[in-house]
Amino acid sequence: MYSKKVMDHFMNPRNVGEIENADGVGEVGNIRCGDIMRISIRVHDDVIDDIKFKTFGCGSAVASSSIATEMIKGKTIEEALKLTNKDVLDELGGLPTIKVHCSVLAEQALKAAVLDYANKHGKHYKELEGFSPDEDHPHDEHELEA
Amino acid sequence: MYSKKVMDHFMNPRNVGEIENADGVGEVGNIRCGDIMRISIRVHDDVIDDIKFKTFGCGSAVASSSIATEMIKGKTIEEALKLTNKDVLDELGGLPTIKVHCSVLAEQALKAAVLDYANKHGKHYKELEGFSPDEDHPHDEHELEA
Amino acid sequence: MKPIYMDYSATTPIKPEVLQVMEEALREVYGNPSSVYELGQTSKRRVEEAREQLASLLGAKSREVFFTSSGTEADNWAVHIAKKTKPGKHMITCTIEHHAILHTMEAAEKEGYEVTYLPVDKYGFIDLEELESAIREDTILISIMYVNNEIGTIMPVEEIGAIAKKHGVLFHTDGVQALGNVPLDMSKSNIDMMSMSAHKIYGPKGVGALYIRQGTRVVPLLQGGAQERRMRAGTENVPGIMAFGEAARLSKLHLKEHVERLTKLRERLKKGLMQIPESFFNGHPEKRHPGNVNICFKYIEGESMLLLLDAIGVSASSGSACTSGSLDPSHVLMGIGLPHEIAHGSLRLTLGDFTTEEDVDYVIEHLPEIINRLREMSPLTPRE
Amino acid sequence: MKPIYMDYSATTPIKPEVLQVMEEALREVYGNPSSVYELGQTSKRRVEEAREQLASLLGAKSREVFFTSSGTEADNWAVHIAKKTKPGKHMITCTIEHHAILHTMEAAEKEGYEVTYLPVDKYGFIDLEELESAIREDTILISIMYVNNEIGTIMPVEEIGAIAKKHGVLFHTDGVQALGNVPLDMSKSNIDMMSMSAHKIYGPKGVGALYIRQGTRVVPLLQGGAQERRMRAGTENVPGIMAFGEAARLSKLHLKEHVERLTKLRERLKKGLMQIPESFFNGHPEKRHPGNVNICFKYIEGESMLLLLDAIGVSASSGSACTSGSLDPSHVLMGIGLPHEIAHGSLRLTLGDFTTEEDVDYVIEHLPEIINRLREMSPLTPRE
Ligand SMILES: Cc1ncc(COP(=O)(O)O)c(C=O)c1O
Ligand SMILES: Cc1ncc(COP(=O)(O)O)c(C=O)c1O
Repeated sequence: MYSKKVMDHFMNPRNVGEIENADGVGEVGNIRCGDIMRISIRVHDDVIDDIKFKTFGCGSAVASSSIATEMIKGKTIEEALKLTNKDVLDELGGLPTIKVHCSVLAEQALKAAVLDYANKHGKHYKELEGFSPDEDHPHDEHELEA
Repeated sequence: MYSKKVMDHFMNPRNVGEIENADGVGEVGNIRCGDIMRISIRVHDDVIDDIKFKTFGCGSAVASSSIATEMIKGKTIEEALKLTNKDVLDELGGLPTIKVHCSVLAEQALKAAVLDYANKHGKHYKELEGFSPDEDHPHDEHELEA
Repeated sequence: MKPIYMDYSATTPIKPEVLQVMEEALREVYGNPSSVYELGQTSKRRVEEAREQLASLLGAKSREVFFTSSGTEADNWAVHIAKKTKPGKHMITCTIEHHAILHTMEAAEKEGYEVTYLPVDKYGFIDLEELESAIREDTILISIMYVNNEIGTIMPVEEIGAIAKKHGVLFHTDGVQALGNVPLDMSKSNIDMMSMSAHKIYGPKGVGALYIRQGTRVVPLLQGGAQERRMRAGTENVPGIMAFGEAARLSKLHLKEHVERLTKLRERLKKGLMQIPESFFNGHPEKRHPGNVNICFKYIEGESMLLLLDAIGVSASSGSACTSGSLDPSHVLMGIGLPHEIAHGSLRLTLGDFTTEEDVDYVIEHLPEIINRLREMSPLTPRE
Repeated sequence: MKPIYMDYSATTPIKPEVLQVMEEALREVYGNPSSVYELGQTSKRRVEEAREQLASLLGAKSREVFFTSSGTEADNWAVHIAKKTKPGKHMITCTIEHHAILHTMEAAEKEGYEVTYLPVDKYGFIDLEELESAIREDTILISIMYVNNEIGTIMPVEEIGAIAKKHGVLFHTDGVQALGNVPLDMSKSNIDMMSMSAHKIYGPKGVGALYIRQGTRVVPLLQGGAQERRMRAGTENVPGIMAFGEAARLSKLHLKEHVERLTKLRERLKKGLMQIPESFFNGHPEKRHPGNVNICFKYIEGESMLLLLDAIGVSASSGSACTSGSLDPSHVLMGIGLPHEIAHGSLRLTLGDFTTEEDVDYVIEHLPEIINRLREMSPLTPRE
């Protein structure tokens, strides 16, 4: 089902936990769908110098959070906001179609954490315009054209 | 599919052929259904002292004709007219349900031969009242109650 | 690492005796049962012997057993029979049926049928009074499963059948999980039709059967050749059917012992796992599949649990095998009233004839670490 | 007495390579492909490999191949897809289709569909102009078989498909007898859907497939679990599917040689048997299944011939395997215009990869005695 890379991040997730007195915390997902991700960041001179995650979810949710935090750690906020779910997918070596939304969740959890940081610190990032962490995201479609 | 007895009569049919100048000949069945039986008899003092058959048809049609001729040979006409398809079936040790009509055909071929004999010789048998060798006989039904 | 298979309700390995029958058949019994020659007639006889073996496990007549390709096909067929032979547009089922019934019912709704989905209580039981009052003039079918595949609950099918009979309504039960796990005697039963599947009783995949009580009107779902007394077309899967027959024979032989042994193992496993804090046992404590343990662990998600279990050699399931590929929480766990956050954390361990006490103890020993690890990673776990 | 199997169109023995794949799978690949753990995922991968193997024989994409339980199910499903995805109430087929299509069409008629059964000429070909003028505004499906199972005629399916395409009508072909006997390249074809069956290409019984061209709307016939991309429910027959894959692989590997070898044997057999007086060769001389010889012998009936052939070790058929259990003359032979008395005397000998020249010569040597014997017993044979 999952690639070696996904399984590695699931079995040995990087950056699990919660930052005490984090500069920004974002939580996305919803319990109906069975995935919740919380990312906390510490920001120093516009650089995300620490990032941790907690995830309730399937293997690919855990792996997506893990790899996203690894990709972001040490990056500037500007750089971090460029991260898309596509980058997460690529870095993981792909996910099964029905699990692609997990990578979306990782992107969004990060954005939610940055938004929280921005709100708390009076910053504004144009990449976050229109972003709302509470939006629901459609799951896989069930119709088929062969 | 067939019992040993049926196969024996099919593989080694008794009384195959046609009696020259027979006293009575009956032919029943129709080509649509794929069975035609012709039975010819020689009658002497009300006794069927010779009987032969020719059959176009499946294994059970041949076996039914064969065993019927064997059962009848040497019997009086009265006795012969008592032969039912049930007797043929019993003697054969049964036939598959969809083949039961073959035994009916054997009964009828015999009756048709006797009728021919009766007509030609001015005889009357009350067992033959209402008998018509050209009637069509229903095959197996295809509806099912489990 | 010894592999420990605990997903017998998803599918079973094939028993050696069954395998032998099947392998011999694959090599030698290759004639088409519709053929006139001996090779074909041998196949036909073998199919009929298998039918007798399955009928004997059921306490039914051979002519009441029709082979299909799966439990799913049997379920679809049963609904089709009701639709085509009964006048009326209403059917009754319950919310925790297998998808083979639920999705078939939904397809019927699109065609204009009305379907009542009876709710179930926390054990998974329907309310018999509610059932009776749901019956209408135009009700053509009641379909309630015998044993639930996720939570293992054994439904009161005889009582349900009695109500159906009283009102002259056809009663079908999905018996896929019941066969081989519950003593059956169709000769004394109120069941009109029952679905079965070989691969749940140590037989091969791709063979099932529908029991249809004598006197019930039957129409085919699959149209074509004259197989199965013209009621189920398609060249018979002779080796599969023979293997199903052998599996049924073995099941009949060992049923009592099988149930007793599994029940003991199940209770041992349950006791061990219920030591884990914030765990919830699902289904009825006694009226359940002898090998089924279904527990929800709070704050964690099922698939992660399965992956970590797999990593230590344990094959298990979260919800049904069919649902665990999806993201939705199991409709069965939702049906018995669990909230989402608990339903997502379900683990189904189903034991079978090759399960040992050591297997059970291994899981009891190692599951707590897995639960802890996932709870530590979960944003839902309350902080101390 | 060496058994001589000459009924490959009814079903084939399994090839040793296929058997090996299947036996290994039955022992080891028992996981449910829907399961998360490795054992299940292995099964899933094996199913996908088999899909690729079959797709490769077809010149199709893997995603265009859906496994079923039989050719019959594939036929039923194709008609169902047309009914459920296309607006309109008219379908076109021909009089000499397999019952899996004919009876499905008849069932559709009962539901209110109108069906045009195109007649065929003496070879079994439909008239393409007649086909085109039968197409109506509300025609939803044209279903014309690829290779006839009784008389072996290969239909001009690409021309038929072109006409269907021109009018925007879905085109299905029953390819059960074509698979492995005719070179196929779906990537360049006008076929929208094609039915197949494993047990006709040295694979096991109980597995089939439906090819569905990408872009075609699909709905399931069997409702239930999410298998086959939600389009065909029921736990996958993993060993059967793997064996089908292997059979497809072998078929692709040997197709050219298979066709050439069988064609030679067929011509030898035909030449030998046509020496018998009052014999009529059925079907087209060249555009036919490489292993199919179908001859009618006047004045005699098919089943008797089969029984006498069986007695000398030869397995053969009279009409299709499905019809030979019945009493009706084959609808195919009637369809090509034979009168009853000739149609009843048909013999179908179908050769395959285990048939030898000696087998063929044995039949050529012994059939005349059998024909003579039956003709002597027949009341229809003209007296000298
Ligand atoms: C042309 C044709 N279509 C359909 C079928 C049905 O295939 P199956 O027996 O796999 O259902 C057959 C064989 O019996 C056939 O020859
Ligand atoms: C209760 C129940 N019904 C139906 C089915 C479907 O059976 P099959 O996979 O043989 O189609 C299953 C198993 O998957 C089941 O557990």
